Amino acid sequence: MWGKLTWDAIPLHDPIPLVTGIVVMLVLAGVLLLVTAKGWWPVLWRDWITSVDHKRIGVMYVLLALVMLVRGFADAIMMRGQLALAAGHAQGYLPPEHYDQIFSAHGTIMIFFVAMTFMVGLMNFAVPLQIGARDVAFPVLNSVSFWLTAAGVLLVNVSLVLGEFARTGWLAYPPLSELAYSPGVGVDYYLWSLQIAGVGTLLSGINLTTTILKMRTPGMGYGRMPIFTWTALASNLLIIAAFPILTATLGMLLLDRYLGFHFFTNDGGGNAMMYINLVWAWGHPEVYILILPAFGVFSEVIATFSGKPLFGYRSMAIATMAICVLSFMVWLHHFFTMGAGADVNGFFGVATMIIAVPTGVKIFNWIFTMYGGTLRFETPLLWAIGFIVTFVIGGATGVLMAIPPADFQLHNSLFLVAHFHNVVIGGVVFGAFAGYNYWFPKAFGFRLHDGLGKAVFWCWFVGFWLAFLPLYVLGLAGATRRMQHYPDTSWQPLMIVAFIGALVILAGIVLTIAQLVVSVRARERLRDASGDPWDGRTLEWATRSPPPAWNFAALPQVDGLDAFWEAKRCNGGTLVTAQGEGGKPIEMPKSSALGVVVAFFAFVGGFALVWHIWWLALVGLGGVIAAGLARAWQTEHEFEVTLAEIGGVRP
Amino acid sequence: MIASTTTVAEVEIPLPERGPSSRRVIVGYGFWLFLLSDIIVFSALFAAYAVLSGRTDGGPSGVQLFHRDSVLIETGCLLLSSFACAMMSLAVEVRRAGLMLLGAVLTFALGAAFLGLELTEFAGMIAHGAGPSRSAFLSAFFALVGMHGLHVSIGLCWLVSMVAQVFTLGWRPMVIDRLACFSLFWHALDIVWIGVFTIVYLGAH
Amino acid sequence: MQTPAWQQGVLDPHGPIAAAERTILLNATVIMLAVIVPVIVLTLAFAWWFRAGNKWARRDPAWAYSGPIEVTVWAIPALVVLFLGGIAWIGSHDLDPARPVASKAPPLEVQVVSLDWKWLFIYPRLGVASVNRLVVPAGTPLRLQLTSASVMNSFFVPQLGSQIYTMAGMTTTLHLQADNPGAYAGLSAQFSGDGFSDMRFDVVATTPAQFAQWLADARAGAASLDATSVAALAKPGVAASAATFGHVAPNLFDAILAGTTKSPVATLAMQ
Amino acid sequence: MDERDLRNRQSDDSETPGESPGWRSGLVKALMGLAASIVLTLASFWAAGTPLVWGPGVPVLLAALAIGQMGVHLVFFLHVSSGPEGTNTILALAFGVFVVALVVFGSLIIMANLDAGMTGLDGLMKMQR
Ligand code: HEO
Ligand code: HEM
Ligand SMILES: [Cu+2]
Repeated sequence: MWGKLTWDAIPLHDPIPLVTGIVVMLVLAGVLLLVTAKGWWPVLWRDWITSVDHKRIGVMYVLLALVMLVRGFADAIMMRGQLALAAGHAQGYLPPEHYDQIFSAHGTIMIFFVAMTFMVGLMNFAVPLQIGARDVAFPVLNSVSFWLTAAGVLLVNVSLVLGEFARTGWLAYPPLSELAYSPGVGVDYYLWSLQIAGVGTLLSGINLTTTILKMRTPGMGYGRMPIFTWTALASNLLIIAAFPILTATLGMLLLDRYLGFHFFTNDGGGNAMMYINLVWAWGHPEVYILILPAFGVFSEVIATFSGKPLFGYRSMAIATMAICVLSFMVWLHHFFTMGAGADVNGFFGVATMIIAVPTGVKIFNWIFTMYGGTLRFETPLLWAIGFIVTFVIGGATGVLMAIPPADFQLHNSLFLVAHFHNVVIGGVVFGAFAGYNYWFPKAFGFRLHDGLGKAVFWCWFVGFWLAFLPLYVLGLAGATRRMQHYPDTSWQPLMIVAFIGALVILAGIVLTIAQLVVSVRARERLRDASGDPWDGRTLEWATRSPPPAWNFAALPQVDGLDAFWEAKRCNGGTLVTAQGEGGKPIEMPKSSALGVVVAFFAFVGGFALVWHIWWLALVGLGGVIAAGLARAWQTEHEFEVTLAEIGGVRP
Repeated sequence: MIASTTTVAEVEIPLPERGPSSRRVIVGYGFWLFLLSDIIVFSALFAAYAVLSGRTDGGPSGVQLFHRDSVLIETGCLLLSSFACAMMSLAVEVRRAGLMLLGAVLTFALGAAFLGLELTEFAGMIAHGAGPSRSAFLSAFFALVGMHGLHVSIGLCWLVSMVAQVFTLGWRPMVIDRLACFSLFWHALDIVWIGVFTIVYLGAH
Repeated sequence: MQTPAWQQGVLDPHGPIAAAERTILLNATVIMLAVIVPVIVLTLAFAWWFRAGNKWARRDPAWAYSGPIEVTVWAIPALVVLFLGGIAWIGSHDLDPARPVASKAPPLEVQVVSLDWKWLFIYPRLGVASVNRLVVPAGTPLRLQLTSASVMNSFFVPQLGSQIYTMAGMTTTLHLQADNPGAYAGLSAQFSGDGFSDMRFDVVATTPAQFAQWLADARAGAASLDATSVAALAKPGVAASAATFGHVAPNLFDAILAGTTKSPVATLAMQ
Repeated sequence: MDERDLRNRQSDDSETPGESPGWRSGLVKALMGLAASIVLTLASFWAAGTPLVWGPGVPVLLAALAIGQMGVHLVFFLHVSSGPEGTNTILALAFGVFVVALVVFGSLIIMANLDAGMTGLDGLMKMQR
């Protein structure tokens, strides 16, 4: 009846997951109680859960990412604590079977549910506004995407209290991840949660790409698209091209595990190298899916806070698309040490480095954007400058490892760990925070507290260097990744420094929450009535804050780059209305419960499959199909916003 | 506050600057992107098949297992089904429900025939101990060909639902858009099948 | 007693491969720093100078394009990459793990098997084997053939140079050499399960005389290695201490290679 | 959703129901597509078994026929055209083909290269024979 699920699945004997699980459940229960007590359910259901408004969905993505950042960071600091202790004969406080789950969960959560989710959230929020669209191309699908991501998140977190998570690292290399070596449910949690969330990501990539290519406001040719939109286009194209590879690869591993196939097993002629090859054919583009939108955020932020147009716009767009294409031609650099011949290693090494050229161009163009500008050191700009300083070093260590003979020494070392945190924190997380502080006033009509915002930045900046500079040294000393303990006590001082760095980052995370709470309380003081708090350049700043559901009462006619900026200089900030626009009611998509219902059944199905509860899996599948059919026969998808509601042409 | 509009004659505006596309174009394009992503799923399976096709682990190889004649018939079914589907689309264009139904029935029957043949082939192989867990080659074979078959089955269910929609909801733009997507989907499956019969069946050695 | 972390491992090579790799590492670092440091300085300098409060800064708020600068910013990274790319290409060939170390002495052949979670070293021509300790004569090139009897691992001795994966049913090849007598820490660099952190071994480089002595001692010992003892060794677990086998069944490596593709050793041992 | 206020600035491609200017040409197009693909399919099956084509050339011929037939399907059934509205469609298609080619051929090259560097079980068998 309940498959492999028994009472033993609850970790009664393991205090750490048990206590964590209980605390998480108490917090959840508290939140639910609060919502019930305050009578917020109707509002929550109507305005958020079933909302198909891209801005609200964007906000929910970002919120989800922030919550998961806390979870991922909890894992991180536990690892740092373990490694600060476990030197010489000491074993630390986390036995291998826990430690192995923690780094696997940390990597998986940070990449898929923090970095990815954050970036998708920012793109969802800002892209339609930037291109003067009323919503994304497929608003209901957008809600489905979001809720599927949330279902994946839920599944990962359920593994905390029921069963275990994968102990295989964030990419679950076989044969370790095969049934023969990982017979538990951990890998299955990993696989199903990524499959479910992956479908959501893919749909969202299709949605945003269509939006950008087909729904720009009149006059916005490609040469007039804001650069963030360009990077979003590149990133979403990469999603469309790369995520199917992941889906297929994980699918093959699932077939191996569930139906006895032999894709990657040791026996039966399977070939584990093929998994590694395929997973990186997705994995490398993935890191550019993450970094490109961050580059876009920095481009907007640096231009805005320098009071100048972006330097070298065309170069920037070209460099973005070049990275998009090149990122598909380098994936072998993740397995130089698997035994490929010199020609193949050499080719992929050189191809990898070529990416440094367009990236370098971007860095230089940001620097020249600042040149001659008037820099206002608001929080977002601080993140941007911190990013340049940090990221160039992470990029350079990446180039270093792109030299195959150097990588023969550095592969899988803590040097590698330092490299990717250097780009992923210094690039993606910094970009996420810059975008969060930059667009927050647009989303809510008031700014985030600036002083606390800056404090958050300094904690992350200092904390990052403390936590990861030592890892470069340790990596050169011969320390590998994924060690639960190490014999060499001379490494311990540096490990302790890294732990202190993590504590500083912890302060940053606490301050992030404080910033949010303080800002919400002081919202009247921080209120921005203009809709344009930073003296922005792009269209999102032309509408009011928070924007109405329809974004623009009348779509603007654009006739150049930075149309709003031009309008402010020549026209008092009034955009030219496109022909035939304004003075008409607007059709907007109705809210829909499809997303949350589909995701609920997907979660049920995923959970059932993890535990081999076949009937429940059928319920999940049936639920998804039924929800889809119900939607197919629904005919009233739109409602009309009357002129009175719109209230004039000015948004 | 309201600025007046100044627009040049429509014809002179380059396409990318003409503003949002019509609903139909948007839906079609979105679905086109979905198909591309689906084909990339197949490309990973093709890659796996190409790499693993020699790894028979002492079990049977492709030449021993495949029957070209039945593959030719399967291909014929699929091609004719594609043609029937094109006819159905034409019927939709002129809004003739009866013709559309005829096209749909033919499309369905031919698709089902294809599926039946394929399942017979699978059953035969499994009965002879050549199931997917026999070797990496067979794993890759069943995954690739089975994935295509799964798509065909989904297409068949979708087709039934589309016929039902036409007859209950009528020719709404929403239904017509979906029919257009269905036909794109059905034809795209043919393209995948061309890859399958060329690489898997004809390429077996 | 202990050397600080920044003087160990990769930065303290004891073989030609590791030495060459360190040189490449340092060269590339310096070249890149020559670009990166100015970039950082420029960023901070511009940010500081053009701050809103600076009365002396000359503003040019419309300046958004300059042909010569565009060319320069594409050219600088391109030139650096041209140079580094050359290093990468030549280095991949010269330091290809499959390429023998240039030497007059014939290489010592060792077959390496990663087990859960220990290392087995078989000396096929000498008929001895050892666990978690690889004894080699200093100055003699090594020709390692590697495989795994279970999951993937990566054979890595930082002070000697390149690492390479070990994978079941396949063999990879790696050529290394220790220049001086001494003990060098070796480990697995590819996560392989719960006992991974203890999957460490020592490479002991000896003088020729010491090596001959070690060989004689080993052969004098009673321990012998055959399919049964390998199966026992392959049971998941961490080795208590290094061990030596004076007698090795012929073609054992090939048997392990063939055996893992039939039924993974660890599957049997799992129950 | 359908009557949504998205102004049809682009060439409107929805016909008025009832009229059928495209019917005839549509039928002709589909028939042409069917004929071409039947011919190409038969050619493929023939090529795979014929002694007339030089053995090593057969895979190349098969590949050419398959690519040709995919083209036929794209043009005659999926109606991919080079018209202005088709630009994005073609670009997306090109990107897709690029990725598919990279995944398939990249994997093949990489895996062949890895196998070449290894004495796998197959190599071992060969050596022993
Ligand atoms: C957002 C994430 C992100 C980004 C942007 C990058 C960017 C780069 N990465 Fe990194 N990476 C990322 C995330 C990861 N990388 C990894 C692993 C990894 C490996 C494999 C190492 C190994 O496993 O042994 C290599 C070779 C690289 C190389 C590079 C290069 C060359 C870049 C380039 O794009 C950097 C370009 C930027 C530069 C160079 C700085 C600016 C340029 C200037 C100023 C111009 C002048 C400079 C030069 C010409 C040098 N990466 C892994 C490991 C996964 C795992 O194993 O678990 C992750 C997660
Ligand atoms: C917030 C501060 C962070 C800290 C202190 C931190 C710390 C760590 C530590 C200690 C490890 C294990 C290293 C090892 O194998 O020895 C690790 C692994 C990893 N981290 Fe982080 N991390 C942080 C943020 C992030 C972020 C933001 C991301 C991605 C967006 C990320 C992605 C990863 C990945 C992918 C791994 C590899 C997991 C694996 O080995 O399977 N980390 N991190
Ligand atoms: Cu990469």
